[in-house]
Amino acid sequence: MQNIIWELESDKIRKTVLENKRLDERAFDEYRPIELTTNISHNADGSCQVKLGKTEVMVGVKSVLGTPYPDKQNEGSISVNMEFLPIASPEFEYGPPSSESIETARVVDRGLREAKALDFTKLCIIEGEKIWVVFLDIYTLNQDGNLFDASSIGCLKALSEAKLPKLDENNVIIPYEYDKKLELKRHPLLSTFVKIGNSVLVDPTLGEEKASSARFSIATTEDDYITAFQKGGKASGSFSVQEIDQCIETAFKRAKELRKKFFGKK
Amino acid sequence: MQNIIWELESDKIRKTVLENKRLDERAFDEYRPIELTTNISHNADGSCQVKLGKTEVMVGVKSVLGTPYPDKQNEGSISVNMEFLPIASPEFEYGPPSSESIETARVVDRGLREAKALDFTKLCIIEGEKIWVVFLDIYTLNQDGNLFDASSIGCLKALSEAKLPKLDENNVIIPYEYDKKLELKRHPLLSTFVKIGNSVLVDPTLGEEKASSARFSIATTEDDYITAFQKGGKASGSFSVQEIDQCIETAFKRAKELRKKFFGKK
Amino acid sequence: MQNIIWELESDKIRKTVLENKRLDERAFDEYRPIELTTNISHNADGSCQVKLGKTEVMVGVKSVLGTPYPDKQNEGSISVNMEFLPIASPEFEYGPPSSESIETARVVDRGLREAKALDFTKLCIIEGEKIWVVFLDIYTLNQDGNLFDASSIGCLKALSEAKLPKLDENNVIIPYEYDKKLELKRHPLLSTFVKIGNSVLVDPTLGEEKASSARFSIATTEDDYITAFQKGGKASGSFSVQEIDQCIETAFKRAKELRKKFFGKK
Amino acid sequence: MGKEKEIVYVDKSGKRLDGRKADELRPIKIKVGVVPNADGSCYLEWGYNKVVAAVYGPKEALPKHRADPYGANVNYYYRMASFSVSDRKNPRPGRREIEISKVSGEALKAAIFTEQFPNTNIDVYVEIFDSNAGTRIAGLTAASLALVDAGIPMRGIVAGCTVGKAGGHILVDLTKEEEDAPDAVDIPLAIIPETEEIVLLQMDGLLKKEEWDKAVQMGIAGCKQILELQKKALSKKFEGFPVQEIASDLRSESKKEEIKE
Amino acid sequence: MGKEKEIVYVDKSGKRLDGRKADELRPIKIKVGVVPNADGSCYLEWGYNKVVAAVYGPKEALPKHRADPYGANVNYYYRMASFSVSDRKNPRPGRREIEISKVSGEALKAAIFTEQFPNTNIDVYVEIFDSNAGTRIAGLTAASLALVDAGIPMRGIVAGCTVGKAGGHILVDLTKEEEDAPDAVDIPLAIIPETEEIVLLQMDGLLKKEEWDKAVQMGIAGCKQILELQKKALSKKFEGFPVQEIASDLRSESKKEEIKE
Amino acid sequence: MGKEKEIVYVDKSGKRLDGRKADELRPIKIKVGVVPNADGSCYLEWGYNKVVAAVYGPKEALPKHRADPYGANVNYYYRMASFSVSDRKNPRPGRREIEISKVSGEALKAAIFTEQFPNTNIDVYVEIFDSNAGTRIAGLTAASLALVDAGIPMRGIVAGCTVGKAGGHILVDLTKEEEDAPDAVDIPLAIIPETEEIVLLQMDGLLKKEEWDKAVQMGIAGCKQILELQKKALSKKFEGFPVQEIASDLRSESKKEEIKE
Repeated sequence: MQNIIWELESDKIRKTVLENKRLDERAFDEYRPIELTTNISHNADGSCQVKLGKTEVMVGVKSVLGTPYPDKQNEGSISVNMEFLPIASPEFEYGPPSSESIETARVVDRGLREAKALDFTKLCIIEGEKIWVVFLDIYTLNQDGNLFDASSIGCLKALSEAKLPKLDENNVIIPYEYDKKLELKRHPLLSTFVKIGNSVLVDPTLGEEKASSARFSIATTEDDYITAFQKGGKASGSFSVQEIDQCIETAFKRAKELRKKFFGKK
Repeated sequence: MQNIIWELESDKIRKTVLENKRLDERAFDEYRPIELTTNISHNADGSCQVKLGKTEVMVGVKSVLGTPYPDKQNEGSISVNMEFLPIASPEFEYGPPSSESIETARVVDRGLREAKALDFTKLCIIEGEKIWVVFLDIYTLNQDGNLFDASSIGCLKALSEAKLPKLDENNVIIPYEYDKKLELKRHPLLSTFVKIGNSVLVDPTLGEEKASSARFSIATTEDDYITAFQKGGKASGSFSVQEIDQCIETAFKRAKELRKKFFGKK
Repeated sequence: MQNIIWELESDKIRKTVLENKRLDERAFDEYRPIELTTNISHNADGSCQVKLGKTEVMVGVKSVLGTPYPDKQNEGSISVNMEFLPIASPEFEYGPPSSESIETARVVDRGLREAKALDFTKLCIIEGEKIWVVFLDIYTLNQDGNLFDASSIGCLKALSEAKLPKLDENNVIIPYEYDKKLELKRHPLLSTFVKIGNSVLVDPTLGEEKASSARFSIATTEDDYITAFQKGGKASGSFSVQEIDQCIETAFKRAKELRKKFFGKK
Repeated sequence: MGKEKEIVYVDKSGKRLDGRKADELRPIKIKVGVVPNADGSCYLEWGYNKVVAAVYGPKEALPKHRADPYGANVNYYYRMASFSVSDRKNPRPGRREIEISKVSGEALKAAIFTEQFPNTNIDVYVEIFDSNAGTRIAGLTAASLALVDAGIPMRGIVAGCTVGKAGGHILVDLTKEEEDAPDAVDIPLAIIPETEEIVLLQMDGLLKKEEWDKAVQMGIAGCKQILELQKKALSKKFEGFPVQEIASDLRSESKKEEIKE
Repeated sequence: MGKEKEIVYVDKSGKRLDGRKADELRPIKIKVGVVPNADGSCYLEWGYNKVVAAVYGPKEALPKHRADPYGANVNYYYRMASFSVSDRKNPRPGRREIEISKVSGEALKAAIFTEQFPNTNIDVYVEIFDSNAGTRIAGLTAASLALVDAGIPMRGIVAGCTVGKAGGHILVDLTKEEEDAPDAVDIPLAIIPETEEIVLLQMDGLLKKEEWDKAVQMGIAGCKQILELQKKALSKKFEGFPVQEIASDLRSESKKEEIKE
Repeated sequence: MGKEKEIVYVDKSGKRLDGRKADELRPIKIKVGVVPNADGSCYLEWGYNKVVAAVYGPKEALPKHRADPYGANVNYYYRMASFSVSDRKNPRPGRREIEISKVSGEALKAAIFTEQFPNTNIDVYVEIFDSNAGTRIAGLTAASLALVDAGIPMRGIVAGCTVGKAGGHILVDLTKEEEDAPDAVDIPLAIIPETEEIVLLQMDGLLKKEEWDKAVQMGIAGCKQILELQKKALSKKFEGFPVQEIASDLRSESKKEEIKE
């Protein structure tokens, strides 16, 4: 049943795209409205609720004490996890994380890590012994497509709001007391595109994702770096070099607007 | 097939209860005969086999070395676990514990823990460093209803028989040598009731559990405390305040008899 | 479908055996050709690829630092694990190890351990504190029967080629640098037999395993010890004492040949 | 231990640590219909507790051997977000969450006309995003409204309220600080207020019968206050008002309730 | 190590550490029919080992794709209670338990007329509540009787007995202490005694062929003693006596057996 | 850190640490048809990387509710053997393996005429036995040939090549040592060379648009070199030669390619 409804929806979307339109009347390079609400949990060290159109996720930051990796004795670490809560969609269920949720979490994680968004040496407490591991947990509340971008901006915002817990003289966490804010060195933001027919659309709805033949995501920073690519998509689609160039251009433009609006970057 | 048989049995039980009787001729506030056999395993630190009518469980105690919780530096701990062995019933199977077995174990665990049946500070070996964790493992051997009460008395008896292992000068356990007995400060015992029609019956058989609309359990102590409530039951049942008062009265009376018989309490 | 094909194959094999023959024309006490290739992975501390007829397995050795068992303070340890890769057979799938793969790994493990093939005290780095745990991981590449013997010789060969990693002054492993070779004290090798009708056949193919009523394995050493027995098999078969004696004789003979060919033992 | 400053859980003027009276609830906000994809949903804040509940169903029960030909299965999933507690919680559900899910689902089942939906599942998902004592009751209260929002026929709304003991006083709606009192007793209670049927009741600690008698009455009164807030939230949703936020200052509400009793 | 007092596993008068002779079994108690809900069951004590075995089936094999149209599946589950060993055992089944379950189930299958029950499962559950060497054989011996109790037709009762080496001596039914000898060899053995068919055989350690020749004969003799005890337990059950406890002092039994051979 | 000797990733004569030029691939060996039981298979060595890929299918998709009536499911399993990396890998698949499996399977699906096989599964298993950067691309390249070997119709062979940055230089086919450069950027890329359609593309690190422009061209050229090797391996298999080992010295190969461009 569910499947048949999606098939009909997909047909409609594909036809509309052929006429250079989207069902919700957006331009191909136009995002849905975004709302961010921070400080949604007094138990989290930082948190953010994201509404991207009807897509909604909750992100919380918790920093815990850990030991450094052998090859990075003076660096702390981050860990991004994502749970596709069944609250958000009849297609989600509890259990081991799906490959989709793992992919999303890992793309967001690498996006922050490899872009060096944080100075990881500032997460070191005692070299070779004690570090902060900053957990970012993403929970879906409503799935209407493009969980990638909603998660990306939610994590960045929650991080930008997060404080490290205060430690006592024995380096034990003092509950509900906080130290300095985490400082962001860069603000990488992800932009996700899908291909429907020969058109490339930014910020797909769930219906557009299902109607698409391939997906492509790009993270960019304020200092003009591309920091992540991820091509995916369940159908038999591909991208040309020209299409990717077009996506890169849109991604830079869009990320700049979002950084201005939500992170006060000019 | 199984289900149809139980349906017929349930109908019969409900009709009998309407006539103020039980299939096995007990009064509504009458327990089945209980037998306890201790010292059933020379590898356990304490053990008890319980027969409650045709219901049968085995309980064993094993104390292992652990580290204290950060907020309870000078206290040891207990851990109650329950396995619904498929030996006991065609309805049980191996695998992750069912919610029923988890509920039973947790109600027994809290009953002992929150009633402060043990002085947990006596389970501390070195403050902040080394404690005893007393494991109580319950195994079903035959399921004929009221695993709650069978588990509760079995755990209490096994605990009352258990000795702590002897430690050598390096605080390593010496196998098969024992130290002092665990000392019980209180003897909380659980009494479980089901509701069938408008009647409340103590110590239900499996058939009565299946015919019932709701379940209610109460733990009481020799010093006149109620130490646990747990309402449950898979069908659409509820209890009134008056019914609960009636259960409390029976629970106090019954627990007193059992404490006298099995724990030498007057 | 698969099952029907195997049934037909089994019938054919049983008929052939009745005529004192095997489908591949081997004598009942004749092995298939064996090829060993060592050093298949520069990341492994030792490795071996085994082709036994069309059966193929990969074995790799990795030694990691561990702590000794309380009752063996001055001994290191080995751990044999086996993965039935779905690459090797349409009957294999990922997931928790099957009882067949566990049995194979454990028989190989005990064969090495109980025969004292290694001097475990030489795997001790600091008594009571730091030891080597030598992992042997077996992966199937093609399943055509007798994974027991292929695994047994593959593990022994990989062990005989393996070197212990080099440690720095703080007893931390220096990647890709090696210390002395592991020294084998004994070379136990497994020989596996199946029973088809009243005949006993060595080194069964997959078809012969499926056509058989029981399986029996024996490990023997160069100093005339039997070091392992393992009877198994999914059908209703058994062995007489005489049949086992016959197997023991063949096992000694065959292991001697293999030790000569692959381990330079006269 | 004896040297620690003793906490006064209710002061001479009858005020608790956070200024509430013994029978006064924390501030509560409820909004019905917050998850577009769900058949019914509810967002609820109760003090610091923050809950989202969503209902999917009734839908065909799969696998079929777990379907009940006499009525719907009610599958209740209570879960806590990793960041909803002081120490980060392992995301996998623990034994506590499994037990709470079981008794909460059984409580709701007592109120649902399950027999109208044989061979179906009604899945109720409750996620706690922030916590400070009383989350299971907050979750159950929200779930009950999500069921109504999903159009599932019920004998009555389930309303819950925790009652307990701290520092020798019987109090409703304990905070985390009160729950940590050395003599604390915690009694999660849920009823169908119209009939005062008890559908959920748990308790741990050391409680005298007389204390229970007092506690249950205060608890029932608390549940009835909750019911009023639940009804108000439903009427906001179903009167078609553009609901932005429903803030019910319980402190003033509860004063009115006191007078009524 | 060399300074440790050397243990004498068999003294000059032929006595082992616990006073038994080389071919003498530990005391054994057997009671058939102990689990009311099961189709067949057996309780067995063998020295310190304590075992309960229960059989459910034959019953329809589910899921269907795992059913065998040529005969019953025999699913054997050997498990140890957490408190049945010196260090508390993790309740999840380990690799050792999975392997023992596999070979034990295969041993029983060799004795069952499985072909009479196509597309069914026969589930055999064996739980060890106390242990001191030889539990797999104790479990298999009990399981064999539980199958008879369940009325499942068999070509013969499966009887098991461990045989092995300690301190250079070939001994039956080793204790834990004997199994810990530096030269210990452990040989779990099970046969259908009437035909002397070997249905279970495992071995680890260093054993010469001549030692095996001696061991297998002692093991078979041990199995035959076990068979007599099994038969006695069955006749007690099936003669309709009110069975309270069947204590068979094996020390006297085994003497009789010695004479017979 | 600053005191460490700085590594020169490309020397003045244009040579990399292992002597290759910027656009030169490591030595590659390919052999098609190595797993007798599989429907198609391939063994591939790429530098130190060693991969076996096998394909089973198309076969009926089970369970049925996961079958796709519009075409075959492509299930790709990328796994690393425990001994294939410097520190022993836990045998259970990690999140990295799951993600790589997902994007690799999606890349292959773009090349397969899946619509010809509704309601079936095509299972692709890729096992890494030795590794030194670039295993996902090595696996995908081998898997593509295993599909051809299995006779599965494709729009084109998928060919992959890693491209990236180390020490400020854009390089193809990075080694582990190059991947560990402080400024390293790793770009796994796979295309259908005939049409230059990009079917797999990932990237992490800090890359300027101009660098990407250069990288993608070098990557595509690398993929085209790979395609030639893939074709050669296939023709060896399918011309019926007794294939023992196909050693392609890429260093000489790649020189020819340079001239062509």
